[in-house]
Amino acid sequence: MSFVDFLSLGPLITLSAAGVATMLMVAAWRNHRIIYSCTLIAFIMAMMAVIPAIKYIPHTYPPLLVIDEFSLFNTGLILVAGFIILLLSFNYFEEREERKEEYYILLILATIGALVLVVSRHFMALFLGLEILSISLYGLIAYLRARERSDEAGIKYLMLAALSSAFLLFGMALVYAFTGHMDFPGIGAALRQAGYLPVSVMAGFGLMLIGVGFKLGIVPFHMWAPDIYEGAPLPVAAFIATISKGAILVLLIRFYQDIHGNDYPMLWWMVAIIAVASMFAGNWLALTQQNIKRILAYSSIAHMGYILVAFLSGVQTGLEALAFYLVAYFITSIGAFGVVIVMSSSLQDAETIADYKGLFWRYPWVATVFTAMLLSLAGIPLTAGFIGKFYVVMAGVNGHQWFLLFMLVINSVIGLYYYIRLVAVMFAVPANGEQTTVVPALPIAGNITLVILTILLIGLGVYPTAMMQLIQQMMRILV
Amino acid sequence: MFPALIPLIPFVSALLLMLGWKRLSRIAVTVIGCGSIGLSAFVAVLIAIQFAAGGEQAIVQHAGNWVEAGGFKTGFDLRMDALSVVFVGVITIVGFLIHVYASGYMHEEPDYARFFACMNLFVGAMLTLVMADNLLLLYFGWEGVGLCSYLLIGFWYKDPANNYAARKAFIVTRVGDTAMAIALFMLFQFTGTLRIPEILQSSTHIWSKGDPVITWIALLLLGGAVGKSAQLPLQTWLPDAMAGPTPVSALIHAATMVTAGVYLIARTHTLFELAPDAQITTAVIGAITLVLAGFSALVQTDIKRVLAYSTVSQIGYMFLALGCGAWSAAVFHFVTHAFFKALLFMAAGAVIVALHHEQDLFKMGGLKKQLKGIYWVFLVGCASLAAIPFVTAGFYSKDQIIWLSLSAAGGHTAFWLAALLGALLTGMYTFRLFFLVFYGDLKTHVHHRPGNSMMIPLYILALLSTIAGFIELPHTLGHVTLFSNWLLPVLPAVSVLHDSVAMEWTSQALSAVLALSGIGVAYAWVVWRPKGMSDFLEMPALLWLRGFWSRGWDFDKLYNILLVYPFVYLSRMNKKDLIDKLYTSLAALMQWCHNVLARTQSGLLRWYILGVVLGAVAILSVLIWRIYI
Amino acid sequence: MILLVLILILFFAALLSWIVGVKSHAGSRWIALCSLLLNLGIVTGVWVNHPAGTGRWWYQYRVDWVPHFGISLHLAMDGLSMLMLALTFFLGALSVLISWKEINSRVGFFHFNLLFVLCGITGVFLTMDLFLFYFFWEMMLIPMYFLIGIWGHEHREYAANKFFLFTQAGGLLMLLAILGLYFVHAANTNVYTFDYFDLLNTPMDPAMARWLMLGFLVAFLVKLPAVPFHTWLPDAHTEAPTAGSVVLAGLLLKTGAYGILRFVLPLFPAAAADIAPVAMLLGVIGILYGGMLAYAQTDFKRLIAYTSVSHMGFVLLGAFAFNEIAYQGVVMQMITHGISTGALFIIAGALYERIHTRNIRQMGGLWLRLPMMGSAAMIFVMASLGLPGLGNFVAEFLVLLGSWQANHLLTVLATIGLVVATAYSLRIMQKVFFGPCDRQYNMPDLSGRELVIIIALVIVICWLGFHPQPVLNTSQQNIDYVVR
Amino acid sequence: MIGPAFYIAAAIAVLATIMVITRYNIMHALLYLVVSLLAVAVVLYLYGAPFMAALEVIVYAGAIMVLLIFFVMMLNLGKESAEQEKLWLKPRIWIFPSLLCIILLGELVFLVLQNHQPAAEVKIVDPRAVGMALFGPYILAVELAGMLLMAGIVGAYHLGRQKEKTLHRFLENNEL
Amino acid sequence: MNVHPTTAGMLLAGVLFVLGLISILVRRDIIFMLLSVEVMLNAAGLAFVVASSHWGTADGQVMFIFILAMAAAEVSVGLALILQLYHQLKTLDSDEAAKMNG
Repeated sequence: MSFVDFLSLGPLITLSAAGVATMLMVAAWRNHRIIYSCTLIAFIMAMMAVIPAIKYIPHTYPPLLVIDEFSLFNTGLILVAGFIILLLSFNYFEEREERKEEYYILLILATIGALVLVVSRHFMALFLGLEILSISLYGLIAYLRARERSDEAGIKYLMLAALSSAFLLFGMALVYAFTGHMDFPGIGAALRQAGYLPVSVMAGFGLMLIGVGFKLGIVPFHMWAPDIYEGAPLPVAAFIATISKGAILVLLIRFYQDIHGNDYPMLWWMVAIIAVASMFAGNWLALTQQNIKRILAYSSIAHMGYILVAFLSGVQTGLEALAFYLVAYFITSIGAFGVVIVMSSSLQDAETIADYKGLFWRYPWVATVFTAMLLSLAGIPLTAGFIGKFYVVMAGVNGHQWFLLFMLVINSVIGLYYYIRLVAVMFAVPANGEQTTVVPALPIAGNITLVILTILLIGLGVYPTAMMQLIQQMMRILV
Repeated sequence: MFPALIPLIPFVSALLLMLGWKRLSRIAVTVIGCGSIGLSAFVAVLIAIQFAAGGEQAIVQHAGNWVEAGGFKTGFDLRMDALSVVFVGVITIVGFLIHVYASGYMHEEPDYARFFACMNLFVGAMLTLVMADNLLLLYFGWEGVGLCSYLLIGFWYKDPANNYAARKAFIVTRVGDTAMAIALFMLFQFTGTLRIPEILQSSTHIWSKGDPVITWIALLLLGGAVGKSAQLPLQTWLPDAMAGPTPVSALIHAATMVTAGVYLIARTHTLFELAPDAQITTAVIGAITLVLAGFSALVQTDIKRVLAYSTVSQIGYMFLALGCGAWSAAVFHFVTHAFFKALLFMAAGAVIVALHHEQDLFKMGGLKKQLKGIYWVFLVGCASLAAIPFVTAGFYSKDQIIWLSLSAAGGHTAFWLAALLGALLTGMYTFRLFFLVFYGDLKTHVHHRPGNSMMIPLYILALLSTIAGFIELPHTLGHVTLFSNWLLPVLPAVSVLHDSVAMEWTSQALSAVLALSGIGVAYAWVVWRPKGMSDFLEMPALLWLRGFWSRGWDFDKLYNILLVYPFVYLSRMNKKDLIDKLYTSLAALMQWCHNVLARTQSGLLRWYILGVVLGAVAILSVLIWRIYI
Repeated sequence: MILLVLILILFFAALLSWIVGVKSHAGSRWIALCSLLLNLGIVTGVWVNHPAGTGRWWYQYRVDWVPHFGISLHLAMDGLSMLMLALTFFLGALSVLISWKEINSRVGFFHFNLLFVLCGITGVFLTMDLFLFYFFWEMMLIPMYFLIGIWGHEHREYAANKFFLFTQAGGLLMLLAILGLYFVHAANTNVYTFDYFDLLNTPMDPAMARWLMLGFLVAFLVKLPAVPFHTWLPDAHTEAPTAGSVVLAGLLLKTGAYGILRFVLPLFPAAAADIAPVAMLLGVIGILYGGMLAYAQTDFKRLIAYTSVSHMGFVLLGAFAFNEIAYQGVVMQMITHGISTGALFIIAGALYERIHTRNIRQMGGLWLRLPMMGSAAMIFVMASLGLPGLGNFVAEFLVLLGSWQANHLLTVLATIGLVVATAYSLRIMQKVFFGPCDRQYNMPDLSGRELVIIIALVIVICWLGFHPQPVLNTSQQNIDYVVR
Repeated sequence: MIGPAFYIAAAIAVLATIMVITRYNIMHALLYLVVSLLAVAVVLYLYGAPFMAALEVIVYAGAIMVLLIFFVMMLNLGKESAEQEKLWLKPRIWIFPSLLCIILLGELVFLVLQNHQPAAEVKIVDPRAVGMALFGPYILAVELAGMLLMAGIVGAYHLGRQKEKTLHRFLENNEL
Repeated sequence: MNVHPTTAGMLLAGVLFVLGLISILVRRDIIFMLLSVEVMLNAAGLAFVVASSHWGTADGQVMFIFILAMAAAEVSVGLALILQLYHQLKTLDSDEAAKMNG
């Protein structure tokens, strides 16, 4: 490994080292606060390690990894998101679990997995990244052993993830068997050479789609999402909703670009059907759901559908839109989960809608943040979500995907209903003598995090230019 | 002198009364209410004199712009010409008399100020109507009088029946107004203006005689006119409008507003001359209305409804005249009718007040002795209405119409016969009313005798009802044509086809005989052999016929079945808005989808795995399908 | 710059009144009132001494916002915008006044929302950038949603949701159309911009133009609202608090009409002309259907709401008649409908405060106790049925006069709508103020504050009825461009 | 190369796997699985991957299966669970999923058979080449695999640790 | 009969894969499900080795090793989880683990 390799892989190496170090520390001396601080420092260092890497992009580490603008941008995004989730985690675990230290190791490992996915250009890296992520997540989801549902969630996730991994592997094997390559550009080149898409390779892609689709939580591989969101600790749910899905999406884009997916309408068809189905299923399922975590799960299914519309537009704008949407979606989702986290008491997560009744009149600030997040999910102006949706629609129009856009519009309207329903609940005037069961913890760190997220949300909603320029630059190189 | 002052004074006074409804004393209200009309009348007379002396075609005052948009331009332009002078004069003078009468009649009314505010508003609007130089301003007055009519019919708002009557009046006339509005659109489309003189001037260049466009325009204008003037087929509102206070009936529903249609047609006579079909339609409508309303008047039991039907019938005469091209005859009948019908209404009102708000004819009777003054003025009114030869104004005006309906260029024997039949009916119902009220046994106690404020206007009107006829005498009787000469600059003289003195004599004699025989029949019916007559009238067939006539030939029923019930039924049916169902069922569909999908989220791991497998099968199937099939 | 100030004043006043409202209700009210009056003053000032000879656009202001997409903060004011703004601030100030006693809970937040809606509406009327337009278009929904959802009547949430979903659905279609236009323009000229002036005269093929136009049109038809997209309106109007109903009926509906005049017709003249008969037909259906529904209602506010459907049908009819007279009528109708319907809602609200019902079956004979209110109601009912001398007559007459040139049959049907209007309008008076009074009410007639509101409205409606020329002249310049 | 050895091994593998999925008793199933894995190891060998065959035997059949067997024995799942399993495995339950899976198999087979690559002999990749690849270009992947195992260990460590209270109840109920 | 070796190997892997799939679908016992996943993973590994032999590259075999590692980690975490679940539910019936739904 050369020096440049080292610098380029800086974030990954930093986190890996931190993972090992924290494990050793846990072995030596358990102290939540110290481990927490160390993890925070590790994340900060990893983020800083992104900076020197910029100088050497694009850098390829053959045959496994590639570090270019796109992967670095997403590395940064994932690290920031992880950092924010970390900020929200301390109080949550402090109150709930006696052994909290392993959480941080697993979180670091899961983040490593996501980072590997982001930089991978090879089936092997893909597989390993995915599995690091998955296996850490098994532990994370079932982390709160005192909670009845976490085991159930863990086992469901485990079984389905293993199953989908098996599909993914079999698909990869098919692709490998009939192209002779496992690195993305190699596959792309082989397919180009063949001049068409062999059916068996096609089948391989199809099976891989199952593995990827499972992680993204898109129809028909979405069914785990609500149960896992409900059973997992809230920060972990936020992690699954954002980092895990984001990393896979990044991978998907890279793969698709490298194999020149746009040349093969077949692929487009498969993804398009899934996208439409995801939008409808997600929104319909969320319609009268009473559990906030499940609503967020369903909404994320639908959002993946929207993102796929951008993906399918087949134009440069689409990828830009996707990246921007992803950023907005990260902020919004973490923000929404953050609100649920700060609203939860040490005894119980604030997960039913009833817990939020009249929230605005009790905790106006939290309710305002939540409203902002929900409106962003719904794509209402002044929020990043609006610009994101705008960008997606723009990409769709640019790519003349009128049918998909029409579906998107219909679904946005359906989606609005349940977002606005939540908002309405928060602003509902509580009847006299009505008491909510959950007494929110409202930790300071959590509140500060929410402030930052809200500022980001509205900042991006009002002045998206800087972010757009960044994204545009990065995407130009990818295509 | 500004013509604008004439309508402005009543408007201002109405505004004053509205704003000061709480603070003004009764006397102040009376002074403002009656005084303003008096002042207006005075100004009108001055301007009329000025106009007569000036010898101009018309005095036009531009009192400001109103609407100017994209080539459409109208202003508040008021016009005094021969025709307006006649109408303004009648409106202000009769209006003033009625106001004075009303100050006595409404003496005990708590909402005294509101009453006068509305009345003055009405006079203002009516004056605007007849003085308007453009059709939009005319329309303004037209709708304004409609509003006031509505307000005054429903003046005693606590009784729902009054409100229904008011609403009916407004809506039915609005139907006519709508037609008129369309006529306005058409006129603007073809002439590019709504100024009446310009329209009249250019119309002859634009359209040839009988052009379908002008026929349509004329018919639509006629539609407006029949609405306002309660002619067939929109006559049904007027009898119900009697729910208002009697001075209102006198002013609005007898003397002035209901003749607005006559004014409109007279004003736009050039258009009607260009559209012979429309003109014939006018005459036919007039003829039929006057007969039908005459029959209805014959069997009414409510004193005011008799008069109302008689009004409809008399306006039918005017329409007949208009339709025959006898413009000035129509206007002349308007003048005399205004006098004697106002007189009759007010006298009837006095009777009603005297009998403690009793309106049923069959509960009256024998009042001759009790109400001497009223008896005499009533007699004058009735005589004039029934057109007793030589001494009454009604004779001269109506006789002219009867004769011209035969002899004028647009005349026809059928019209003439209808007019004669009308004359007979008029005599019958008028004197049936008269005899029923004043002869026979006293049935209701008289509790209140009208005071001077009520009686003096009656005397004046009685006088006018008598002498007004002498300004226009037929060939056969002196041949005075003061009135038609006066109108000549505006309304062309009637073109007479059969200028035969002998025939005119015959016609006059016939109508006189018929009127007198009508009176005779009425006398026989009510005074001489009441028993025998009533036995005869109790025959089942006749009984039904009486009911039929009494209900106004069941036009109400017809319209209810054809228009009102379907509309109300449809709107009630659709109260919840059927289209909304579309959206709510859409929402229900979404809910259904949710329910179905929520079932799949069973929480069972195997089920989820099945989902994945299904997905796998689906993906591969799509693949195979796309490639091979 | 002054245009930005108009928006910013409202924006900051909104925030300020929220903050102040925590401590002092009166303070919040006064801040809201003063900011609106200030804006009204500015607009009136502009109206009276706008720079002469600058052509159609009195003021323009432009700053890049997202240059990446060709989005700029482009505000401009012409006669049409000015009139709409004057209406906005006038009705806005009245809305604050009518809420003075009615809203007693969460006053600060109420005024925040109210001012925020008005801020959004101001933006809609001023912006000349399609992205920004959409931005403001959506921005005004949320606070409106709160106004209905928090301070509304019994079924407020249902109504608020319905309102929100309908307008959003329309809005999203418009977004598609905006973006379609953006790319069509870019494809033809290679300039990526959302600027209104650049997008005017974009050459495009007719089929494309039709679809894009439909996207815009549907959004505006929903907002207008035209049958069959109207069903959100009765619910929203009925359930909203009085101020909400006034803003909805008086202003929000106007944004739809404004959109048609500002965007649909100029951007797609040919496509709009193609669809004109259908649009006019929808307008006529709206007139008759709305009137018919209004006649059947027993809820006072719902009845008024359906009259809005009927009246806005005239706007649609006139807008697609393609001649100047009709356009002038449309502009007039937008203003006068705002005034007259707003006034009726205010009366309904005042009645509700007194007798706590909106069911007209339970009313009757109220004239006895409330003669002043009755007279006011009479004036606005007459306005609503199009009595000459009141503003609505001028508007409707011009619309019909204009549309007659375009389509005889539809105009005749629309004119029949006047008869229907008479039926339902008079029904209001009859059921509410006339008839026997079976209950012993003891309630005050209009208070001083209410009197001020009503008199202001009466003066304006009469002024518009007798002397509409200033308004017509102001909109004239704009219309010359539209008609071409 | 595709000779009798392959067919026999493949047949054993498939049959053993069928036995695995039809057994009621988990121990039996596990043992059949070991057989299946051994047969697969033969196939691997035939396909020129002797090192993989060895790993299959050592790691899969040896380590992982033993872990499972040990686990099953720890939980002491005996007759009861076999009975239960019998109850659950009714045709009504398995027929539809099996049909579905067979459709899937059919599709897979169909798609794989569409391959028209020229037939090539099996190439033997000796352990040295594998080692060279593993510690050459794929060294980073090996490190990542280390991370993977670390995640597995930490996860298993955290989750496997028994909660005192639960343990107590568990002991109580099972009367060990 | 000239059987394409790669195809034959792939078919074998496919059959094993689907057998594992059937098992995971019809079984309710969680340990059985875990077992079935292992069968499927093994089948995928086999497919890699077959492919590797077709191209004569080591990549497939390297992948096989990683699959082994992953399977081991999977099983260890899985068993730990199953243990927890067993403590909680007193059964290995996966249908019992369905507290969350809707």
